[in-house]
Amino acid sequence: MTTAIEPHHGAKPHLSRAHLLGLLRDMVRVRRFEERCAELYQQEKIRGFLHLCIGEEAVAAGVFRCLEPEDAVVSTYREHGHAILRGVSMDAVMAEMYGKREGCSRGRGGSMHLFDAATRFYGGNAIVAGGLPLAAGLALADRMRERRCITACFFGDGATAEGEFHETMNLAALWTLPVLFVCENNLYAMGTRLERVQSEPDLHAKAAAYRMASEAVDGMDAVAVEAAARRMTAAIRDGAGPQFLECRTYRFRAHSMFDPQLYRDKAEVEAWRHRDPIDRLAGWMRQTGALHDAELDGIRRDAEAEVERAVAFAEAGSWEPVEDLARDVYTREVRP
Amino acid sequence: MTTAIEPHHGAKPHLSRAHLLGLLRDMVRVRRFEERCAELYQQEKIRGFLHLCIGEEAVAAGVFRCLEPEDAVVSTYREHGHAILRGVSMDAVMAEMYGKREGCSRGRGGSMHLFDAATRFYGGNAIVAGGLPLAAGLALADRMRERRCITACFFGDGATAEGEFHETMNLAALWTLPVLFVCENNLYAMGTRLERVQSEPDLHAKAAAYRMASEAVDGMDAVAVEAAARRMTAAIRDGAGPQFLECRTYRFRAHSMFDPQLYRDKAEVEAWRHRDPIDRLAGWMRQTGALHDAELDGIRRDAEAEVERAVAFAEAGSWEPVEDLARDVYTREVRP
Amino acid sequence: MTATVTPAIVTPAGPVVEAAGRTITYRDAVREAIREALLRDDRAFLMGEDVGRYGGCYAVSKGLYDEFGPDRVRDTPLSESAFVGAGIGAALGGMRPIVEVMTVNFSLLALDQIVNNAATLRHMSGGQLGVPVVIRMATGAGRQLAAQHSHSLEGWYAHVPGLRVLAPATLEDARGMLWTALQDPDPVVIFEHVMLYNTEGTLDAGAGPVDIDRAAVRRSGRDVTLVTYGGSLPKTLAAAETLATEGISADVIDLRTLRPLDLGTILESVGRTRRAVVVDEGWLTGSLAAEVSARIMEGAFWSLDAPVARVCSAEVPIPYPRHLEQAALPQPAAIVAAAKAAVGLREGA
Amino acid sequence: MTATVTPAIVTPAGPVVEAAGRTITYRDAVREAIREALLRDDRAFLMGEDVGRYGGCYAVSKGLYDEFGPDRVRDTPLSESAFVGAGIGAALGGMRPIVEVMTVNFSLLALDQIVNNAATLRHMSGGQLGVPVVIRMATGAGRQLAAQHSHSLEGWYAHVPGLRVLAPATLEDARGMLWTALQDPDPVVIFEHVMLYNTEGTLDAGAGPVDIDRAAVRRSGRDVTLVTYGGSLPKTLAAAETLATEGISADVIDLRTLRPLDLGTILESVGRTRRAVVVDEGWLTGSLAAEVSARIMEGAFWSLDAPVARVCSAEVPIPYPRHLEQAALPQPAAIVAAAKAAVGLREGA
Ligand SMILES: Cc1ncc(C[n+]2csc(CCOP(=O)(O)OP(=O)(O)O)c2C)c(N)n1
Ligand SMILES: Cc1ncc(C[n+]2csc(CCOP(=O)(O)OP(=O)(O)O)c2C)c(N)n1
Ligand SMILES: [Mg+2]
Ligand SMILES: [Mg+2]
Repeated sequence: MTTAIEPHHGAKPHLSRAHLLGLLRDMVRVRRFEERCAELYQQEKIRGFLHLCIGEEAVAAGVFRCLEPEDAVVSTYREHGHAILRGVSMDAVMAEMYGKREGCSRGRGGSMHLFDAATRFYGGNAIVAGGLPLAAGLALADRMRERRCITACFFGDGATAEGEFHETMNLAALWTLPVLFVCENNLYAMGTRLERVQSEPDLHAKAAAYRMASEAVDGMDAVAVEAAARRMTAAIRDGAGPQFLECRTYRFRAHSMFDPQLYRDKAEVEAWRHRDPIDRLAGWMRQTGALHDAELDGIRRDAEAEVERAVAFAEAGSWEPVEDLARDVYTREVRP
Repeated sequence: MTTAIEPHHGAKPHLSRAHLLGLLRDMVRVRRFEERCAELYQQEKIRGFLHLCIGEEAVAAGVFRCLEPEDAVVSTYREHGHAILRGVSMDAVMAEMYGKREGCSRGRGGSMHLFDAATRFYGGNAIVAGGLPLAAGLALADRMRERRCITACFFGDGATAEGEFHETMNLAALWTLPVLFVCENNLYAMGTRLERVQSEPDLHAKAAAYRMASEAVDGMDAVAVEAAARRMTAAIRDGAGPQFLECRTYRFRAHSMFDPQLYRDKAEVEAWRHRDPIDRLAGWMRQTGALHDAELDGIRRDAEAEVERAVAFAEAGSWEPVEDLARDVYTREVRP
Repeated sequence: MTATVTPAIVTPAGPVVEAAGRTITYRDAVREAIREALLRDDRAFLMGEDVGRYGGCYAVSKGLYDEFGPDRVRDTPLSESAFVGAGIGAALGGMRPIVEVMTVNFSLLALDQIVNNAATLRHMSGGQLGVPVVIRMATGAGRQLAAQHSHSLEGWYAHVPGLRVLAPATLEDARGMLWTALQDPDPVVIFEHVMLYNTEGTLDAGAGPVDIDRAAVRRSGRDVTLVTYGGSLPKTLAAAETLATEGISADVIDLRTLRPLDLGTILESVGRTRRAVVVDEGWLTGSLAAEVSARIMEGAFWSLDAPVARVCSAEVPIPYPRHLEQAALPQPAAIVAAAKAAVGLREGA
Repeated sequence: MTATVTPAIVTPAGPVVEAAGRTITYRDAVREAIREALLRDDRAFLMGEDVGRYGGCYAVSKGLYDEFGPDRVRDTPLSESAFVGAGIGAALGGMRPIVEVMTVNFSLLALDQIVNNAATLRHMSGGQLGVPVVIRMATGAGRQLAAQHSHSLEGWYAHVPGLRVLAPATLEDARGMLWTALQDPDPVVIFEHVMLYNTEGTLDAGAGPVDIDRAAVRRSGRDVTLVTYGGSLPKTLAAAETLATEGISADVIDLRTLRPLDLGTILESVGRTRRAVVVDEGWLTGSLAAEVSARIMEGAFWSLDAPVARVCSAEVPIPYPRHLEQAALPQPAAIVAAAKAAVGLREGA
C-alpha cells in the first residue's frame, strides 16, 4: 500500500544533516507533547475529547517544512502536531489543553479547537470535513488579494466520504485555488476501517474525478512526505492549482481516550509500530552516520524540557472569569 | 461529446417495428403534454415553477422501457415525462399541474412534486440531488426484503456537484445497491454551463471515484438510451451493483417559465434542435420504411386526444377544501 | 419474504413498578430497546457511523453487531445526508430503520433530508407515502466537548410539521419509547442527552413500550409548575427538592414528547399553581421554552399570578473549560431562584 | 494590495425623505445595494448559484456580472455547503463576501457551515478570528412553489449566538442594510421575502446605509401593538388600516433585526398599548413569534391587559394550490381578528 518513495530517492530535497535533525526534532517534540497529554488526561487535567496523532508525526513534520509564514493552515480535531509544528508556542497549546486563559484559544476550545491568528492556524475543526470549505475560502481570499501564499488543509480518510469533501474538491479544482489537500489516511475512521466505508479505498485516486493532481506517499516517512509536499507546494505556488497528497500512516493509540479498540488486532498495531516514523528516521540517520546516540538523547531531553515548561506554564495559568462567558460571541456588544 | 451508439448498432435490443413505434409514441405523448402545459401556464391554469423536458424525451423513453412494474423511480422537478412514461395516468398528472384534488399528489405538489405509490414513483423532488439518498434507501429496502427489483434515479448535470450526489454514489457502490443512476446531462444547470461549474465536465468519469460502472450515451437517441439502460438494468438485476448512465441531451426550452435564456446562443439551441429525438427516430424509421406519414399523424392525434382528455379531466376536477389543509401532515392526528 | 412482527408481552403504559427491578443504566435501557426492536420486527435495522464494530460512539449498541450481523447493525461511511436519507428511503420501501446520528451538531448535515423529505413526503404526496423512520441522536452539553459537540437543537426539530420529537429522560422512557416510535407511521426523532447515558436506576425486567402522547408529572406540588425535558429533568427535580426544604412545593412536568406538545398537562398544572418556570438547555432566544411560555400565555394567561420564567443556556457557543461550560448551562440554583421569584411575585408585586 | 474602502456620502440613518425620490422595486434596491458594495469596497464580492450570467434566480443581480466580471460576481457550482463555507473562509482571509443562497430551504445544506463555523469561530478562538461574511437568501411563500421552496426558517437563524439576522421589509432597508451589514465584523444573515421583490415605491436617490440596531415603528397607535417583520409587514399594515376604520388604532413594529431583538422598542410600545399581536410567517410552534411573546411575558407581564396573541403559518408543509397556500399563511383578516380579540378582552374578561 505504500509507494516507492524512500529517503535515498532522487526526488528528495537538500537532505543536509541539519535538515534531517530538524525533522527528527519536530517529530520527537510532538510525540513527547502527546505522551504527556495522555498522562494529563488520566490525571483529569485535560478533559473532553483528546485525539492523539502518535504514529502519524511524519506527516506534519514533512508538510510544515514546506510552508511559509504567510501560508494558512486548516486542520482537524487531531491537530496538536499541526499546531506545534506550525509554530504555535507549546506553552499556549498546553494551556489550551487545560482550558486556561493563556491558551491559544483563550481556553475556550480545548484539544479540538486550537487557533492562532499569528501563524494563520485556522483550527482545530471538529466537524469531520467541515474545515475543507474554509480552506477553499482562505485560498480564494489570498488569490483575490493577490497574495502568493497557499493554504494547507488536513483531514482524515473518513472525511473523504463526506459531501463537503466532494464539493470543496470540485470548487478548488474549478477555480484553481492554491490549496494543498493533505489526507492523513490512517486506515480508520474511529473504529471503521477504510475498505468498509469507501467503495474506492485508493483515496488519492478520487482526485481524478476533479482533474486534480494527486499522489500517495508513505506517511511513516517524514522525508518522503516532505519531498512530495515540496513538489506540490511549489506547483501550487506556480499556479498549477490545488493538489491532493495522501499520506498513508497509522495511529498507534486509540481514536480518543474512550476507545477500547475492539475493531483492530493488536498484531496489526504491532506491525505498524515497527514502522514508527521516529525510529525509522533515526535508524536511517544512524546507519548513514548522520546521528549519534547522544544527539538523539539531547533531542529527547530538549523536548522533555520544552513539554515540562509548557505544563508548568499551563498549571500556572488562570481561569477565564465566569463574567466573561459571553465575551467574543460578538465584536460589538449589542445584546438586548 | 456524444458516443458512437447509433440505432443501427449491434448492441441494440429487439428493434421490432412495434417496439420502435412504442418509443416514438412515448416521446410524442410527453412532448404534446408539455407543449400544452406551456400554454396552460400562459393561461395561468398552471402556476409556480414549471420545468419542461422538451428535447430530452429520449432519455425517459429509453429508460422506462427497461423497468418492471415492481421497480422504483426517484426523479426531479423536471419529471413530467418520467411520471407519464412510468405509467402514471396523464389525467392524474394534469390534474396535479392544476392543483386539483384528483391530481396524483392530491393537488398538494404541483408540477415539481408528482407522486404515485401504485407505480412506485417516489417524486418529484425539488431539492437538487436530494432524491439520491432516497433512491439508495429504496434499493436497500428492496435488497433487505429480497425483492429483485431495482430503483432508477434521475438527476441533472448540476446535481453531480452536490455533496449528496457524492455521498450516495459511495454508499450505493459500497453496498452494491440495485440503483440505476441516470444523469440527464443537458449541459446547463439553470443558466450555468457545465464547464463553468465542473472541474471534470466528463460526468460519467466521476463514477470511477466510486468503482462504479458507467457509460455515456447519446441522450437524443431513444434507441441508444434503451440499449444502454437495458444492459445496465440487466447487470444490476444480476447483482453487479449500481450503474451510472450519463445521457447527453439538451433542453430546447427555458429552464423554467421565468428564464430569458441570456446565457446561451440561439444558434446553439438551433443546432440541438436539429437533433430533436422525435424527428430523429421518426426520420430513421421512415428511411428504413418502418414508419408511414399516416402513422406518425395517428400517433400525434392520439397524443393530442389523450392530452385534451387530461385537460378536461383537470378542468372538471375539484379543489381540496380548505378545512383539509392539515390533513396528511401526520397519519394519526394528535395535535394539541 | 413478508414482514414478521412478533407480538410481545407489553407492559401497559405508565410508570413501571420498581419491584422485581434490576439496576441498569440509561445506555443499557436504550440498547435493550434497540435489541427488542431487532428481535421482534425483522424490518427493523440499526444504521449509523460506528454503530457496528465500534459499538456506537456512546457505546449504546455494544454487542448488537455480534448478535445481529452487519446487515442489521450497519456501519455507514461518514456521510450524514446520505445515510439519513437512505433511512428515509428504506422507510418508504417498507423497512423500519433506526438511524443513529452521533450528535445533534452533525445532524445539521442531514437536516435537508429530515426537513425537506422525511417531514414533507406524506403531505406533499397527498397521503400516499409514509416515512416510518426513527432517527436517534445524542444531544446536550456537560462533557466538556466544546462548541461543535454540545448543542441542544431539539427545539428546531420540534418546529417542523410532520415530525414527532421525543426526549426520554428516564430509564423507563429510554427503554420504552423506541418501540412505540417504531409503530408510528411517521418519522420520529429521539434525543438522548449525553449526560443521561450513565444514569443508573432500577428498571422492571418486564419494562416495555410506553405511551408517547402525554407529558408526565414527575413530582406533584401546589406552588409552582416546573416544565422541562431530557437532560434537564434531573436538575429540575433537584431544584424541586431544594424548594421543598424551603416550603415551596413544585409540580415537575417532563414533556417527554417535544412535538406535538401535550398542552393539556401543562395547562392543567399551571391552572392549579398559577406560576411556571420552563427549564430548557437550548439557548434562550428561540428556545423550545419560548414556545411553552407562549402557549401558557395563550392558554392560561388569566390564571397566572406571575410571568412565566425561563431558565435556558447562555447565548454562547458552549466553551470547553468546566467552569465556563457549567456557567453556560441551566443549573438547579437558577431554577430555584426563578421559582422563588415567581412565587414571591404572588398578588401582583 | 491593500483594501480600498471608498467613503461615500452616506445619508444618515432613519426614514428617507420621499422628496426627490424615484420609483423603484425592492429587487432594484437590493441590486443597488450590492452594486454600491462592489464599487466602494474592493474586498466585497458576490458569490452564489447563477448570480452571474443568469442574473440571479430572482433577477436581483442582473447586470452586475457584465459590470464587475466573473471574479467579483462569481457563479458557483450547486454545492451550498462548499460555497457558503468558502465565503466564511474568504471572510477569515480578509475579504467581505456577499454569499447568496437561492432559498432558505437550500440553506439547510449549508447550515453546518453557518452554525458550526461562522457563528462559533470568534468565540471558540478566544476572539482572535472574525467572520465578516454576509449571507443573503430568499424566504417565504406566496408564489405557489410548494413544500420544498416556501419555508420561513429565519427564526432558526435568530436562535444562534454569533449571528446577526436581518429582515429588510421596506425599500429603504433593502437598499440600506447591506452596507451596514458589511461593516459588521461578524456574520450577518439577510432574509429577503420572495413576495417583496416586486414591491414598488419611491426611494430617495441618495438613499444609503441604515442603522440595523433598532426596530422601526411603521405606524403609531394606542390600542394594540402589532409586531412583525419581513414579508408580513405589508399584511400587518393592511390589517392596521382595517382596524383603524373600526376605531382601533395600532402600533405596528417592524423588527428589522431578528437577532439581536430590539426589546426596548417592543416593550415601550406594549407598555403603552397593553396588548400585542405577533405576526410571523414561520410555523406557529417554535416560531420567532413565540420568542417575542415570551419576551413580552417576561418584560411587560404586569402591563398586559390581554394575552399576547400570535398569527403564524399553519403547521403544514406549504401546499401548491393557491387557495391552500393562502390558507396556510398569515392573512390580514386573521391579524384583525386577533387584534380585536385582544382589545375586546380589556379589563380581564
Ligand atoms: C460530521 C461528523 N460526523 C461524525 C463525527 C464523529 N467523528 C469524529 S472523528 C471521526 C472519525 C474521522 O475519521 P478520519 O477522518 O479518518 O480522521 P481520524 O480520526 O482517523 O484522524 C468521527 C466519525 C464528527 N466529528 N463529525
Ligand atoms: C439544493 C438546491 N439548490 C439550488 C436549487 C435551485 N435550482 C433548481 S433547478 C437548478 C438547476 C439544476 O440543474 P441540473 O441538475 O442540471 O438539472 P436540470 O434543471 O438541467 O434538469 C437549480 C440551481 C435547488 N432546487 N436545490
Ligand atoms: Mg482516519
Ligand atoms: Mg442540467
